[in-house]
Amino acid sequence: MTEALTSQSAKPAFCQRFSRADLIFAAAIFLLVIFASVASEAFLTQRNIVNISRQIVTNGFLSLGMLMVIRTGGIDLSVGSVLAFAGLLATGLQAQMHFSAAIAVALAMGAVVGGINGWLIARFNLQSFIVTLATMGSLRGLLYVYANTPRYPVDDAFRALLGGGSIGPVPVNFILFALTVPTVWFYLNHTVSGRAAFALGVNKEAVRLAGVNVGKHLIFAYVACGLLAAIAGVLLASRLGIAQPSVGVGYELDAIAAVVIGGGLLGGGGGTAIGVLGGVLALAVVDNVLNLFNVDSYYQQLLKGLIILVAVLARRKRA
Amino acid sequence: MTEALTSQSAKPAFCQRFSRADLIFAAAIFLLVIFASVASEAFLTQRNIVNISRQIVTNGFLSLGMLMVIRTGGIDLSVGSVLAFAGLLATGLQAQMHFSAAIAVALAMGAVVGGINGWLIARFNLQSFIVTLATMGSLRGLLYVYANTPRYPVDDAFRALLGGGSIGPVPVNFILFALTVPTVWFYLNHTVSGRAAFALGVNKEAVRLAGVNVGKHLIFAYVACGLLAAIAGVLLASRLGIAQPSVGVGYELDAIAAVVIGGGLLGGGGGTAIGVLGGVLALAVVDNVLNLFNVDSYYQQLLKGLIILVAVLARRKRA
Amino acid sequence: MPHLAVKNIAKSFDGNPAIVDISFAVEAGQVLALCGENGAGKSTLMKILSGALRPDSGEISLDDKPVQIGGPADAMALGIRTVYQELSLLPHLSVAENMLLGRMPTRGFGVAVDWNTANRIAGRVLAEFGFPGIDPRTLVGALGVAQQQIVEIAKALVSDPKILILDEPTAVLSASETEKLFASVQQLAAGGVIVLYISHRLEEIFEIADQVVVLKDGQSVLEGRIATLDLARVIEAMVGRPLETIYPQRNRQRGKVVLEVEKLNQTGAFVDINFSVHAGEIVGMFGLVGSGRTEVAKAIFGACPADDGTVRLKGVVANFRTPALAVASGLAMITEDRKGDGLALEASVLDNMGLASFLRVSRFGLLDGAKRRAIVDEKVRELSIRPRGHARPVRQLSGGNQQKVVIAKWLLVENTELFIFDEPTRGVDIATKVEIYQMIADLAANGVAVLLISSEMPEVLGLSDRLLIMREGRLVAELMTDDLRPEIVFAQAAGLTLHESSERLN
Amino acid sequence: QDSIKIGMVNLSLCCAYFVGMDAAVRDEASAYSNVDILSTDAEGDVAKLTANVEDMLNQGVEGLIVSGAWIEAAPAAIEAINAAGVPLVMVDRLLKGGDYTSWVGPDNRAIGEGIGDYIVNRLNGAGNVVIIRGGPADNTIGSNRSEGVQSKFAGTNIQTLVAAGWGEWSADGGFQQMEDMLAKEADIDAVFCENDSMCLGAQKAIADAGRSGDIFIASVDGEMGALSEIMKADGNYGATGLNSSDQIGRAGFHRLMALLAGAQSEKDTVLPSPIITIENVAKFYNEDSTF
Ligand SMILES: Nc1ncnc2c1ncn2[C@@H]1O[C@H](COP(=O)(O)OP(=O)(O)OP(=O)(O)O)[C@@H](O)[C@H]1O
Ligand SMILES: Nc1ncnc2c1ncn2[C@@H]1O[C@H](COP(=O)(O)OP(=O)(O)OP(=O)(O)O)[C@@H](O)[C@H]1O
Ligand SMILES: [Mg+2]
Ligand SMILES: [Mg+2]
Repeated sequence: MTEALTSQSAKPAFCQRFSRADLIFAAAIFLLVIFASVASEAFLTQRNIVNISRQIVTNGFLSLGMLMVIRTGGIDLSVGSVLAFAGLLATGLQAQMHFSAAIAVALAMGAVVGGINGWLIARFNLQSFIVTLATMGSLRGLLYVYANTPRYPVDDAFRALLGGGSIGPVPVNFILFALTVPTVWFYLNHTVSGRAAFALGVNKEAVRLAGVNVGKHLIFAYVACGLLAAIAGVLLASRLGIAQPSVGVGYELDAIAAVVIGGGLLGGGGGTAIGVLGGVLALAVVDNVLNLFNVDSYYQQLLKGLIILVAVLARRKRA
Repeated sequence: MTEALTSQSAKPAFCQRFSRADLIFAAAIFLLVIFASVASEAFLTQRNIVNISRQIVTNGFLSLGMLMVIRTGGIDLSVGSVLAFAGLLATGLQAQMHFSAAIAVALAMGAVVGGINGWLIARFNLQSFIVTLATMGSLRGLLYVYANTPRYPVDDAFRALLGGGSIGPVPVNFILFALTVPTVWFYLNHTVSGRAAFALGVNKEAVRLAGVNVGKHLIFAYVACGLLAAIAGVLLASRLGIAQPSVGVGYELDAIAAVVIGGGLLGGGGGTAIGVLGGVLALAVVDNVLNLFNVDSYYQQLLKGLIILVAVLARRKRA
Repeated sequence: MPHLAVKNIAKSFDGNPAIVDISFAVEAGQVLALCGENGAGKSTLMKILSGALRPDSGEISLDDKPVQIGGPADAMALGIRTVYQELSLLPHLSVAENMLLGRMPTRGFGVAVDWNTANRIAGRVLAEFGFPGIDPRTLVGALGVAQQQIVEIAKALVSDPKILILDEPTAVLSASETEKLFASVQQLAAGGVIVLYISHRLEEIFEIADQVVVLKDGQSVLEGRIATLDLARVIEAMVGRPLETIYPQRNRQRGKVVLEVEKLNQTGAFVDINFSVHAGEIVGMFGLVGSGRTEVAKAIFGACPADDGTVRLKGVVANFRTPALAVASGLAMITEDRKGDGLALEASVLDNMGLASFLRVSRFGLLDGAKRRAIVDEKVRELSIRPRGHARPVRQLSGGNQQKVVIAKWLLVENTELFIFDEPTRGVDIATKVEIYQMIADLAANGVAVLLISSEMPEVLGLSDRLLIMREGRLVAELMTDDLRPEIVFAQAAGLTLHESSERLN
Repeated sequence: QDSIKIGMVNLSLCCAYFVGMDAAVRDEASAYSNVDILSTDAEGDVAKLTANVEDMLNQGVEGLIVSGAWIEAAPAAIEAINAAGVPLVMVDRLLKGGDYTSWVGPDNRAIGEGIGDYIVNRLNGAGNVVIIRGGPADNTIGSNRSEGVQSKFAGTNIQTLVAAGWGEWSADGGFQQMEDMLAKEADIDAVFCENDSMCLGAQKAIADAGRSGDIFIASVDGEMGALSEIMKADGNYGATGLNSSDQIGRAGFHRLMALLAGAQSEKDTVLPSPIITIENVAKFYNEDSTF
């Protein structure tokens, strides 16, 4: 359990002691970057770096939420639907209310959906995979009932502020993500709830016997995951200046991939915020590089699969 | 652990003693059927029943394979890609060879992909979710490289025999499925490999220390899953009279849903062939009924999600 | 002054009664010992007191006030602390975090965990308990089971308990740790704490208990002050008949050498191990827990192969890389950690018992289900595994009965040449121990070579022909067991001179 | 009075374009009191589409309208319809693999050529044009459009730069592809997307890169978002080739009704696809259109 062990020093710190796997992994990303910047002069340009930073945001937020759920030993397949619905609400409702209010509604929706997932899983002791699979489907249907055609933001400030805006060269939405990483890290490693959630991911019964309210912490993880997915949805919609009901299908898989590549263990027992950051970064850079090198899109799919494999092989746990 | 108990009856027999959950579940399907046949005269017509039987086949084969993998505590996301590739090979190769040979190639491909999945998971002790996620992507890319436009069967016998053909009123492909269920059931309950695979799904180390060759049985499960997915792909192509590279996306989720609804436990420890049959049947009947009542498609999605939830709630394990 | 009374408690699991009707009362500062056969209902009763289970009927009163214990949290609030029979630690968390789970010290509006305080508290408790060696920052997963058990106990001592429940705490401990445990138990009792103590090592009970309750089939069949009872009485109450001899008579004929181990090394576990075991011989292996016996056994068995050195089986080199190979050439190993690598808890008794003996009941990979069930049922009877039947998941069996399943799994394997027992009677009741000893003796009598690893001195002395003693990963002595004094053995194991060790023993 | 059941078979209702077509059919039908529309959504899956057709025939529909969206053929479905002997009108997409009664739809290559002309004129025959492709799924619609466009570049000094990845027909796909193109290519003068959604995304990427001034956009479909952008006097959304799912849907429905009434009709009907620019956009802009 290399990950499980090292992802977990007794006194977690933002830069925890890293495992061999983590180092290999970091090195691999580093090499990729070096290689890319040598091979394509377009890569290390400010423009491209800004692009990558912006492209990270969506999967970044989803992955952080996914991490919180995966650390409880669960999984959340409904994030893609939440993201789409949140985008529709945040843009669609602008006709009726100020966009900040619309955003609030969207985020609330995300939290509620997460709450429902968590409650069903905790209260009835159901398998998260199937519960969130169900909510993923239902919510997708529901959001189409709400809006089966795109919605466009009415208020220009909405785009200017979140999606388009940037402080200096740094995009606002990336800054928001950059701030969320340490927040999640702090929750996971330094709060009672975060630790309890991590503990119950491996042995729920043991945590219950310690007199801990398992349900509370479990549900919180799903609420946070839903909320983060909703944020991702709002930011995406404002970045694109359009909210499409069909968006977000399959995003959950990218998020899970990012978490696992970053050292997360499905079924609980591992995964760190910083690892997820690495996973998200790796996936985004790979996408970007493949595009910059004009790799045919079919081969892109093929390669991406292989790269994921190599990544998990590099950080595999010794049997 | 209701499921674990019944998946495990003292004397495994094709009709094992059922748990309360199984009975509730069976009753629910039965009621649905009664209700449907009363509410829509179209439902109990021979034609409709033939349709349903045909509509079951694809998810049926996929779910049986998925069951074998899930019982080892794993999951296989690559079945959709295997299905698509198998269809393309079985139809595309007919130009060069007799269709039976083409089918053989397709099935071999399925087995090989399964073998690779299993080998990676067993040999390097990787998480099945991420490994099969990677092969799912790579294979999808690969099959597009092989054929990015649809392939049509050359040999009419191919369709007449498998897809179109029927013995009496019963479609051939359904008969094939109907024969596969007891075969899988027999493997799971009455072979060394089947029992060993089940045990290692619960505690791999214990099985290893009992002197069992864990890798062998683990890999076998994935090979079988790949093979069954390939069979599903061939049958689907011959039924549709076309093999499309885009087919099968998301099928893995339907298969997993069927297994879980049928009492399977992700992470190992439960699931029976007959339960899967029930799960597949339930999903197909629901689809069919919703169509017969021409429920608006978005509401269909919404309802299907809720129905999955109700199904798992009905057979939940007491905490 | 707390006073615990339990009246007419009953509990059954889907129809099968585990506890029929139990009542007892304990005064402050008393140590109450619960004895009983495997499956008698001891753990269930304790789980009811700790809130892990709810009784079907009956009432619990503390200080003459009836209390409702709806869940673990309620029990905690009442000052009830429990050490469960099965380890309930989280391997991926640090020792400190495990000990303080649920009551982590915090700062910053009770949000942020105060790691320093946490580690300090844990360190203090461990030190007071007599184990300053265990660093509160290490991950529990990196500890051996023995140290894990220490942590498990220390966990219960963190916030000083009013009632302390110990369910077979010494099963994985050796003499020295047990002493320390008893010391703190007596100290707590002196401080007015009620201690409920479960153990199958009856000598322990007579050492620290004030009061005894003997359970049989979920009912209390004997109650009384320890002073008024003797071992025979308790055993008879438990088993229903007197036990004449504990250790079987052995007709020893030493056959050809079966196992030869030469210069076996494994970094971090053991160095330069040399010994041999002959057919028909029982070789005991004693040592303090953590001395590396399990690692040696696992290396021979191919579970975690040694770095260098040779193992010979009947003269042929046999450095197995996998257990499969070992089993194929006639080895069997009853592993020490039944939950971790001995059993598939969710799987049925049938699946677990039949796991090693597929060859007997299959042809071309096809199982003969009837035969498989037949041989399993036979062993269930032989070992009086309760409840009868092979369908239920092993998880639902009592600890001792689970241990019997592990043993049965290997007894079902045919023509085995070398049997390795690693702590075979852990958590097994006295009557069954006798049966198991008999079986081990029979195996030897039938020309099987037996390597018996045990932390129970009387066991190794009573059964083995030769005794190997390990200390800190080395074989420090090889003794013949005829008229061997425990002091000598212990001295060797602990690396003390005879004089001081005999002090520490009494 | 007996009602007439008509089946509207959609491969997918994922996106505004197809939703619009489905809505148009229902809308036209609503004028006839005894016409029931049964509409299905196969969520992009041919197998499910076939099952849906089977279920509909089973309910005794008297005619079927099939919107095959991005798939090439559905032999089993079409054969089932033929076997049942009910008239089949295909809209937008002409599916291979079986006989059909009539088809109403656009000529995607022609639309492409129209856009191609527009781009050539606006660039005076010289410059670099980025092309963003939709997706792999049997993408002949898209490739027809792109080929149409590129056919007009022959013999000019216009270079085409095809984005490596797929735009997935969606705004976010278009956005990312455009971002990477902007990073990769120094001088870009125009962008063509195989549908509007992708260009709506690409447009934002261009804006974020501060290049709105020197890159203009052209695409195909004519959805609301695109039209309102084209309307902007200072906008850089140049043109879109109208491919009105609304028209197609209505025409398809009436074709089927006529056939049911026994009328004889031409087998294939290509709908005109004007190029919409700021000059004529007012004519096509319609506040309350679903698409
Ligand atoms: N979760 C459960 N489900 C069903 N039966 C159970 C469960 N837990 C315990 N039992 C049954 O209750 C009875 C008492 O079990 P318990 O664990 O109390 O025995 P015990 O006295 O602790 O035995 P041991 O000395 O082996 O620990 C046993 O027959 C056991 O099979
Ligand atoms: N540092 C460790 N890390 C991981 N596992 C360990 C460690 N120490 C011991 N174990 C395992 O825990 C189990 C029990 O350990 P224990 O404390 O009994 O030491 P041991 O090796 O069993 O020594 P002995 O057999 O002499 O008691 C064994 O399976 C052993 O391999
Ligand atoms: Mg017990
Ligand atoms: Mg040991």
